[in-house]
Amino acid sequence: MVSQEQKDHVEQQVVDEQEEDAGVSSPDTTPTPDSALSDDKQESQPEAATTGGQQQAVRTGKRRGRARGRLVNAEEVMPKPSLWPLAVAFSIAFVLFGVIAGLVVLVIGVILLVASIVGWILERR
Amino acid sequence: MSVAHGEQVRVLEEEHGQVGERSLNWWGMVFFIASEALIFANLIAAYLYLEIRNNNDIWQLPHSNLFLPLLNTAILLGSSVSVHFAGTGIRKGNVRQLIIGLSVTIFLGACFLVGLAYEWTSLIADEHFSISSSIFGSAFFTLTGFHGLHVTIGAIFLAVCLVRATKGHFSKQQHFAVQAAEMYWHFVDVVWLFVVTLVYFVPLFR
Amino acid sequence: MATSTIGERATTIDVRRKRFSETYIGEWITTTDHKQLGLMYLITGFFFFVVGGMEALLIRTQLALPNGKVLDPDTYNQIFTMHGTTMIFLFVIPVLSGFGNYIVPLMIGARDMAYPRMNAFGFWLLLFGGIFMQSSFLFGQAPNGGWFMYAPLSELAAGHAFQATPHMNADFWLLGTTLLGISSITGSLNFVVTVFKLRAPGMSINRMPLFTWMILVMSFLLLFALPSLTVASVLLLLDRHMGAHFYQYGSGGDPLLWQHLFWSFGHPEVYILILPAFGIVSEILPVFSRKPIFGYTFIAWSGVAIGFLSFTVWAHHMFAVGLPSIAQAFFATSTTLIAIPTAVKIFNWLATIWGGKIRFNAPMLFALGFIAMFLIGGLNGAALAVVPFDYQITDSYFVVAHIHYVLFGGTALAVFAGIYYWFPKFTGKLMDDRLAKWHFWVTFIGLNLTFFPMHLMGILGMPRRVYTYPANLGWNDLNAMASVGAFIIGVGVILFMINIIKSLKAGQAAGDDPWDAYTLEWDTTSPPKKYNFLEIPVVRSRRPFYDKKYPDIADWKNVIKH
Amino acid sequence: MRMPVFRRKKHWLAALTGVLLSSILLAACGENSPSILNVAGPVAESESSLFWLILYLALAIFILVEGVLIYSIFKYRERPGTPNPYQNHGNMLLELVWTVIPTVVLFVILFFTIRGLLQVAPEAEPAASASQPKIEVTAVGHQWYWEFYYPKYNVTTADTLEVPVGTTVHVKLFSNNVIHSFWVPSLTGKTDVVPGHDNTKWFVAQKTGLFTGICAEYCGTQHANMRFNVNVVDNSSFMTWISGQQQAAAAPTDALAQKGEALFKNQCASCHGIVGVNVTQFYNTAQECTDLPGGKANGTPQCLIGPNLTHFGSRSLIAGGVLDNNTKDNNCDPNNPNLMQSCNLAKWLKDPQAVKPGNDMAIGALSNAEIQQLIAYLEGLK
Repeated sequence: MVSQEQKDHVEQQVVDEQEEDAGVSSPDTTPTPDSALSDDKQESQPEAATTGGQQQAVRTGKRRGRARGRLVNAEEVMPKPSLWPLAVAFSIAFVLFGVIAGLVVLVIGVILLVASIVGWILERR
Repeated sequence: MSVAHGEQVRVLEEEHGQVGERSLNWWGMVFFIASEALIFANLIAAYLYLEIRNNNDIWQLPHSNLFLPLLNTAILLGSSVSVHFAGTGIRKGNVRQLIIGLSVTIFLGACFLVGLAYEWTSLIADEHFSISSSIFGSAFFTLTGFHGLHVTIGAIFLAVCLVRATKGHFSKQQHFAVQAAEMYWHFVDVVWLFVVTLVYFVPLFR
Repeated sequence: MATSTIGERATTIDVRRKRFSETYIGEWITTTDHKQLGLMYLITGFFFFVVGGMEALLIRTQLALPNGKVLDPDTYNQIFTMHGTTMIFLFVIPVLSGFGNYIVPLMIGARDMAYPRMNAFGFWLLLFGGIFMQSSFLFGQAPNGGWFMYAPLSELAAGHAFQATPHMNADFWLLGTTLLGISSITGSLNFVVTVFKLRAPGMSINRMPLFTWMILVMSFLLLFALPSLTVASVLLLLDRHMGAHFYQYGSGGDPLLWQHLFWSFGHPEVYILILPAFGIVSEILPVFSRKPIFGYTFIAWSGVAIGFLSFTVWAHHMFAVGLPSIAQAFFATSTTLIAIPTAVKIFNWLATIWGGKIRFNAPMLFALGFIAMFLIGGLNGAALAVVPFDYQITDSYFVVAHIHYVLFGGTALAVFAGIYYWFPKFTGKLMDDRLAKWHFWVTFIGLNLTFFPMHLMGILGMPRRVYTYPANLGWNDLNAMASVGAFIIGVGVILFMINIIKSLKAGQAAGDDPWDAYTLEWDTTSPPKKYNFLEIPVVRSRRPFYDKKYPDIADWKNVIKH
Repeated sequence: MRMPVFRRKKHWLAALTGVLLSSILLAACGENSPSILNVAGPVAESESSLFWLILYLALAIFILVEGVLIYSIFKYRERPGTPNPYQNHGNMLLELVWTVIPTVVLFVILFFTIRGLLQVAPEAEPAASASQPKIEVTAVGHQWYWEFYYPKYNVTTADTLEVPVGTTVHVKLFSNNVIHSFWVPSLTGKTDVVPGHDNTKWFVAQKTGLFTGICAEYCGTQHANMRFNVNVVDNSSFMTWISGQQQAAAAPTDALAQKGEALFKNQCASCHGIVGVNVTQFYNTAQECTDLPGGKANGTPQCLIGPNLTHFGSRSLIAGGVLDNNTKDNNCDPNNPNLMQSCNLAKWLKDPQAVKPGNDMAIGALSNAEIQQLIAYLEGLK
């Protein structure tokens, strides 16, 4: 299925690729399977520090030295839940319904919309 | 926004040198403005389509007084300078300059809107030229109205920034809202140049 | 690898009252997690699929026999309008966005979308927009101008004393699609920035999974096509309520302006509906053939080519409106051009399964069904580009056959394939494969029985959008056949629902990687934890998870850049 | 997990093929269909003949691609002990081949497309000559019926377009309401009737006979019931028909019909015109009656909503093509005791909204006697 030309191409690419990848990670190391830190272990470390964590051999690539692995806290890092997107979406729908249903609904909708946008903006700080 | 991607961006930036200097929000704003620009592109395309399909002589305002549109253009271009002044201020960390720049911009934006409103009322009340009087009326009021709506939105955006600036929310490092408002305002100004050329100046050269 | 690792806060004994966002309902309605939102998109989309499907069954019931009396004409017109609108805006786009939301961040090794709250906002807009649109039935004023809403039929009045749309029907459609449009804009902004900026280290644009590619193209199409619809709708609303004349010929307006604006949205829209389906199939075929995708570069860039070209073909929906011959020739040419990348994709898919080791699990069955059916949709689509022949068959049932082979035989089958493929990832449970195969064969037969006869109806001169037809024109048997087929598809959908419920309750445990797959979403737990990856993975080829599982024969060791 | 699905697949495939084949056979039986393949003129000929080109090309591609698909499904399915396949990422040569081949095929189709397009374009309309004369007709799309105006002869009729055989028919398409589409599958493909656009269509009928015409653009509630007939007749019959249509309406002679005429003037004349009764001449909607706000709504000639009924009795279709004007076998003889059941016109006059819901015909409730009178009058207008 593969022409000779293509095979040559392949070999050439392998060389290129190694050079190119050197900065990102060393080509002869396979990616580490999942982190050494399983969830269970993590739980035994209460209030895990936000830095530190596992120490790994740091390889120096062509472009840039690799920083150490960091341990960050999931709850702090992940986006927080918020009700405001729903509120704003609902208000917009309400305003457009007001366009059809009449001025009273429209005014209520606009008030809702302003309130929910203000809520969204304020929540962020 | 939340910090999940912030963490990821940090990883990408610090450890892999992958993410450029522009923030995620900057990219979002760019694509948002691109989409907005296409709204105007479509409006202008519709305007030109109708102009080509219609007889030239009805495709004109009832008067040919260019003073107001020229004044409005000058005001809007000036406001672009002042919003840039505000942005430069916060990029240097100068909140006072930011507040002054924003105030001037909002004032100029308001002047523009007043000018537009004055022109509309004089057209409708004095010259009986309204959205329903002819197809050019429909196109004229829609195009300028859409632009006016965007100026209003931009001015509100700037006003929110102004309030937050007085409360000290912005610093040299953290001022994305100002940057976004600035981008939006420049965009609105550029659109006006197209609008004013099409609506006021092109008919003069026919 | 030295990327950051996520840990979970140690659970301490929690004595404080639960916050609202921690209750079961609160968690769902306040979530900003792309996976939960993705599931909500999928569920909402499927709900509207059932709604739109019922509308389709009503249509087919009315048309099963000549001179049908099930629906009165105006109700029928509302139903067929809402069937098209629902399926396009409320089923296909949400479901594809749902897959995109759930899968794309996982595939590119990100922990969430770029703007999680905007993501939630987009979903809620979709939901309320859908409710807004369907609530028009409660007022008895559902949109009745067709999903294309041609002016001047959608104006308040067309000319003097002629019936157009004096009531709110058209307003519901215009405002509803505006809501859904804002939702799509936020969603696609989010996709574009996520894909551009949040890819895992090493995942260059040339190593992105094809599904991600297609979602990216879809997002660009949405960003740049939706403004046309917005403008068209705004001008029509101004006509209807502010006395403007954009589409009123007597005052210098032009009904064709609507068609130009609408189709310059509408044709990219068609590719918005099919490109992510291409992406899903391009993910499934290699995994179940145990080979990499054939001609990755060609599949990816043909998608981009389709995206660009889709902005140049809109007037092929308007061959019959009397455009100048030269314009028609231009649009025939661009339409011909757009068929080429589509053909390239099909050939690459065939080459992917050629020489493979094919496993016939449900996802693969649906993906193969997709190729078989989409081919028909492509071929009869090419027939529609033949302008003189198009004069005969446009606006006939032939076109109905074409769109349904593309959107049902194409997109819907790919959506089912995607659900069967990723369901283990969503829930940690396998779906019942036997029931899934029943679902496939019932659907496959049903869809051919429904939509194939429509070609013939079109050739026999049956126009679209008719609420009834007389008995003496030779259309009776074909219509009866199509109606039977529609109900068979209905049975298929019921089988699917049974399968979902059964698998949720008592599905086999799937494990993290039931299909021995290639892409990063399988490199997490099923279902994934909130933060997706403990460590952000590092990518060195197009099949990062394959490399990890088979380090000896990893792709990065013999990379071919095609 | 891996089930031998193929035992079953063959079975299904056979069944499926059977279903598809039988559907084609059934379709072939539709003798009365307005089929696009049943061509009766050069325009439809050059439009529909492309069908066969595309069908054969598409069939070839279909068989090839589905063949490869089904072959590889059988050939490469996983069997116990199958080794892992060769990890083939692509092949430049193959990609080139299958980009170029469809391109060539598609451009061949494109060539025929553009050639055919130019053959049927308005610019290709043959000039009038001795061997092939030309007539001009304005087709007016109403909600929901077709009106046909012959400007040269000053004749207006509805629901049936009479044309002579072997003559170029130049159709001007006009609408002052919504968009319609003019389609006679056997004679010509569609061209939309767009308000404000001067679209035209031309065709030549080479066979005499009755052909079904259809409105093909969604135009509102009764879009489904906007058919018309094209009656192709020889030249002398056409001229006879024209001269008959040019006459003013015959004055009714018997008492029943005279009552009917009085009733017509009272009940129907605000929407329908009859030359010699309430209007002085046929009118041309397209040119003289644009019927817009501020238009010539009250000018002369009168602008009427309903079709002109001057020669109603001679028409074969009524009510916008929904009903036959079934005057044969005394169906519509006013003295027929079963008149209300047998006569389509009676049904229409009794309750037009039941026959065609949503149409514009507003008529007060008529007693059976009044319907008898109206039928006697209208069917007498030959």
